[in-house]
Amino acid sequence: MTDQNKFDYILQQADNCLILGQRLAEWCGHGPILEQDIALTNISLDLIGQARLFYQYAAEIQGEEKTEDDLAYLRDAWGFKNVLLVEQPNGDFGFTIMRQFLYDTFSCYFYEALMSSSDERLASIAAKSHKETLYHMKWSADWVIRLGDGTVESHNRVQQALNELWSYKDEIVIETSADSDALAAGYGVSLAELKEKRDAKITAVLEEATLSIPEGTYSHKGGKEGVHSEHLGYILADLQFLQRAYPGNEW
Amino acid sequence: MTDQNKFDYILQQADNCLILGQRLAEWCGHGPILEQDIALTNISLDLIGQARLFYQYAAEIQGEEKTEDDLAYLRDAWGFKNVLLVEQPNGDFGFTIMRQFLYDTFSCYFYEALMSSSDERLASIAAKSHKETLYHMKWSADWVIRLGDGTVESHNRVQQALNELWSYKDEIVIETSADSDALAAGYGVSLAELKEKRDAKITAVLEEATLSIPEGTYSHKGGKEGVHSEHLGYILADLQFLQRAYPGNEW
Amino acid sequence: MSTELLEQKFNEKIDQEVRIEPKDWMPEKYRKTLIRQISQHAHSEIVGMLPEANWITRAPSLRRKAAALAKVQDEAGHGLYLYSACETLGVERDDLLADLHSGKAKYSSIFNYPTLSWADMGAIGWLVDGAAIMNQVPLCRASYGPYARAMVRVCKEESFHQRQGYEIMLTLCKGSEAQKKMAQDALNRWWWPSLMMFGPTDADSKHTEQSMRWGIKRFTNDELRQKFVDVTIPQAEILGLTVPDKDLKWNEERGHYDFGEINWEEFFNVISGNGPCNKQRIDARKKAYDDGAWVREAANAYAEKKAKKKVA
Amino acid sequence: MSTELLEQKFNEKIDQEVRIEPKDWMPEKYRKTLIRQISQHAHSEIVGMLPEANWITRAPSLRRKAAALAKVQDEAGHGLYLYSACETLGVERDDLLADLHSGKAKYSSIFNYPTLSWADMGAIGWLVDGAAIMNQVPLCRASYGPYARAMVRVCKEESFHQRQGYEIMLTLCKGSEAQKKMAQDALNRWWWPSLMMFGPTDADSKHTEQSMRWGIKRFTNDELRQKFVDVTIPQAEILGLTVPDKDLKWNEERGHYDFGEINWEEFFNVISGNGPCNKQRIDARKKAYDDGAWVREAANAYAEKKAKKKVA
Repeated sequence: MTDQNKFDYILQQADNCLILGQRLAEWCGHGPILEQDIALTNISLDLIGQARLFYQYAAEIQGEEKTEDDLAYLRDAWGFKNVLLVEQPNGDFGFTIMRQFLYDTFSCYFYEALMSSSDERLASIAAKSHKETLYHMKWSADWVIRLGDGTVESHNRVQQALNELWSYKDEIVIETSADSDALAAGYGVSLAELKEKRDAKITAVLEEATLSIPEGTYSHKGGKEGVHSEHLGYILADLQFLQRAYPGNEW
Repeated sequence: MTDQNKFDYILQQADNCLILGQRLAEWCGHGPILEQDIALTNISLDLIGQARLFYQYAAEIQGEEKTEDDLAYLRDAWGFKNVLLVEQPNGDFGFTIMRQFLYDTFSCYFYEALMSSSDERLASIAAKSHKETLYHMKWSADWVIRLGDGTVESHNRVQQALNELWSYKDEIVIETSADSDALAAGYGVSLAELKEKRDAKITAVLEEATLSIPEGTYSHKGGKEGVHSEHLGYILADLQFLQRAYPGNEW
Repeated sequence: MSTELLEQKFNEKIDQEVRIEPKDWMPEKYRKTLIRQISQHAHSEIVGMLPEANWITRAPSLRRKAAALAKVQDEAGHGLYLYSACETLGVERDDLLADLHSGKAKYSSIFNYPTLSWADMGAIGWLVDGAAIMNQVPLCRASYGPYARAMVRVCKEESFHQRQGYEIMLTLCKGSEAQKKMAQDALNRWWWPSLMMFGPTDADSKHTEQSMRWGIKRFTNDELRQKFVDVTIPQAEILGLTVPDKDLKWNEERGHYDFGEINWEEFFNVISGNGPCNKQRIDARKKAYDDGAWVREAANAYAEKKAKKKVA
Repeated sequence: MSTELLEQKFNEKIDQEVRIEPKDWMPEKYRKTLIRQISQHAHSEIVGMLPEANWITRAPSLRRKAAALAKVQDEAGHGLYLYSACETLGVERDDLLADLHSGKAKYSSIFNYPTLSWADMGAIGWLVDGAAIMNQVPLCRASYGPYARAMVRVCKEESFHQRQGYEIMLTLCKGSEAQKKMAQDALNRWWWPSLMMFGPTDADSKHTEQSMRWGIKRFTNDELRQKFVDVTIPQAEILGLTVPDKDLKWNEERGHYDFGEINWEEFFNVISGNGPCNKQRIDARKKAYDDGAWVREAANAYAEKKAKKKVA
């Protein structure tokens, strides 16, 4: 391993992309409107694509001749570094939208900042991903507004989703040692700066959506350190099954 | 392998027990009444116990020094011989009850007949299992009656379950070559005779339950030959995950 | 103009292979047949998403996962084009969906079979998309303009899917014993249903003659089926797989493969609702639609609010 | 008899360790305290089913799957005894459940932690059941008869569970590197929450004094916690696992292990609803109850019909 910290830092985001992409893929064929089924699948596809770029780079840093698939398919649950937010079950469309919005408002500013990374490879992945994420954030924010300011039922549903997800939104901007080392080393992103922009965006969109901002300040955490919810094990049982059942094959 | 046909014959029932036991285990902690949560878990436990006795015997016949766990955890979906009935998702409590009733009315008469098997080991497993199954059938039949003749809602729910499951009830009494060879060889059970008793029991209970017997005669099949529904893959992904992820370990 | 004159002009256009466009006069039966055929095709695309979506979360590599997502997304896209083509004939998507959910409208019976292993993703691409292309390529020349144009886009993507599916099979067949077994098992299960995709034999096909007259069908069921067999058998040979038909052999005289009798009882059973997954598929579609009602209502309510604000 | 006289006789019984039975007079506060304590214990049993039920479908061998089913079934059984003991104090199970669902009644906070690997099934048996037994064994001598008798049955089964859990850990620790890692990871996550199971320090424990006076608590929280640590450390040593406490060491003088400061902020956070799984657990219980409403109604309706027929 040439740089353990960079490896960990990259996996954090790679795992966020993979797990959220996997969750969105569960919607495929089951969306509320055909156009939105396509949008959900499209975002899933973008996220899997981002995950691949990160895993490929991480595998190179690891230097053990492993591949993107080794990292995605052969790590145990405790090795995954994604935040708890992205492993939450889909719930209804409103819940999925709110989870997406709380993720997109992170990832969009994250990639924006990562484009200035001292690591050129990271900067280039960020540039590609940022474009995609701009579209994702526009889509999820539009839907938060549409549902929040739609009918009484949609308002209540998306407010409920917001209440439930509120304590999961900050883990992603709480620094781990990988985050602070990455910042210090010049290839990482300042989560403190990011959080300010992000919070402003969240507040603006929620206000336009006529939603009430929950009061709680408690934040669930653990995912970035490999301590997950009970959901992740089931996600990985499906995701990894074939690779586990038939090890060492080409697919 | 000393006797391929006997091996296949035993797996049919072993797999029925395992997969239905697994489905019932999903209820654990989620039952509608604490006493019935216990009953569901208890039946699941009995079924897993029966599966173990059959797998142990099958592994001996196979003669490759394999264990019950090799048979349960390391076969692929197409190697499983359970009927489609037992892999159907739990649905609501009424659906689970009806699925159980349609299985118990088979297994009870199956074990009753298998007690006269020329194979002493099978006869003895059957004797033990028959006692358990008598209790299961009493429980599921009582609940079919209670729900069928309970409220309008419960009647409709359990009628709906009956309608949906009707085309899954006969695969289990349609002879495969393993069934007919087993009967000819003297260690198997006559499914034709069994079906008569079973149908009479089903009719009697459904009548007492004030349920309408569906008219359809079409029967889904495939499970006994390894052609399953899409559900089995997901069942096995969970069931087998640890053994697949960490092969060759003791647990 | 009298109806007879209109009909005569319509028939002349058909004969001269001039495209019929939405605003052109057309016989009511032509319109109805087109709605039935196009909507059935659209429904097939969206129901057809389900068996493949079933393996996305379990795709064995990230590359395959991405490809599977892209493929199913394409199918949703095809559904969109085709519903749009249908709407040019004066029906609403919601009404078409209602017919799908009630069972009044059909979709391709092939999607009532389950996807039981990863190899099914290969077999579906290779065989099912392969058969679909055979059926669909001639429709790029269909007499109704919006339909023909939709089919051009559909066919382009379908042949990409077909190659992708074949490549999955190829990878499996070059792989481990278990992978080869998986591939053979998939071929065993999908072969006959794929042949059934061309519909009943010409003798039993009730719509063929009129549809061919109208230029919305270009070859008979049996012609297309034969073509599919002739193209596919050599592909199976390259894979090293055995086609599950003991009567299959090259007929030097005909210059075609002879093949065994299709189990029409199974075919009609599946069509009439007794396929392995009919209920599961329609339930999934209905659930998606019903669970989405509040979302569609919210979107409409919001759009109305916005429109009002603009006026005010 | 005057209330004072009744209270005096009650206190005499307590002092003489004579059991109080349902029909005996008892102070209202004693009754309320018992209802709170016993129902909290009953709720802990049924909420406690959930984290372990989470691994039944994924148990790594049939033997372990059967044992896990049996164990969770036992917990449901304990729930039943304890609800019944509570009902002898004049409350209904449904009312107790309503308090659980509304958040008014508590359950053991330990069950708000997730089970993340198979090793958690070992760690829960070993540590959580181990700690529970420390708490519960003295309650077999509780002053209230039905409670004491229920606890005798509970404790007998719990110590079986505890040995079973330890044996799971032992198997893992004798196993592969991955298994050992799994076991250590489980110990890391469950150690401190297990120590928290004994409740706040004696200085902060508001109910202790009165409950000890009434014979429904026999040792203080800190006494029990020390005993648990003293018993458990040698067991961890046999497993070859490292207890995640850098301050842990044997104190020759005290004849006890010294151990580090508990993170009371986490403790109170979890109690107040912010544990990793509080919402998930209560939602699961509520869903089971709500989804079961029609079943309970049907059972009642049927029982009434039957009763009427008997009368007629």
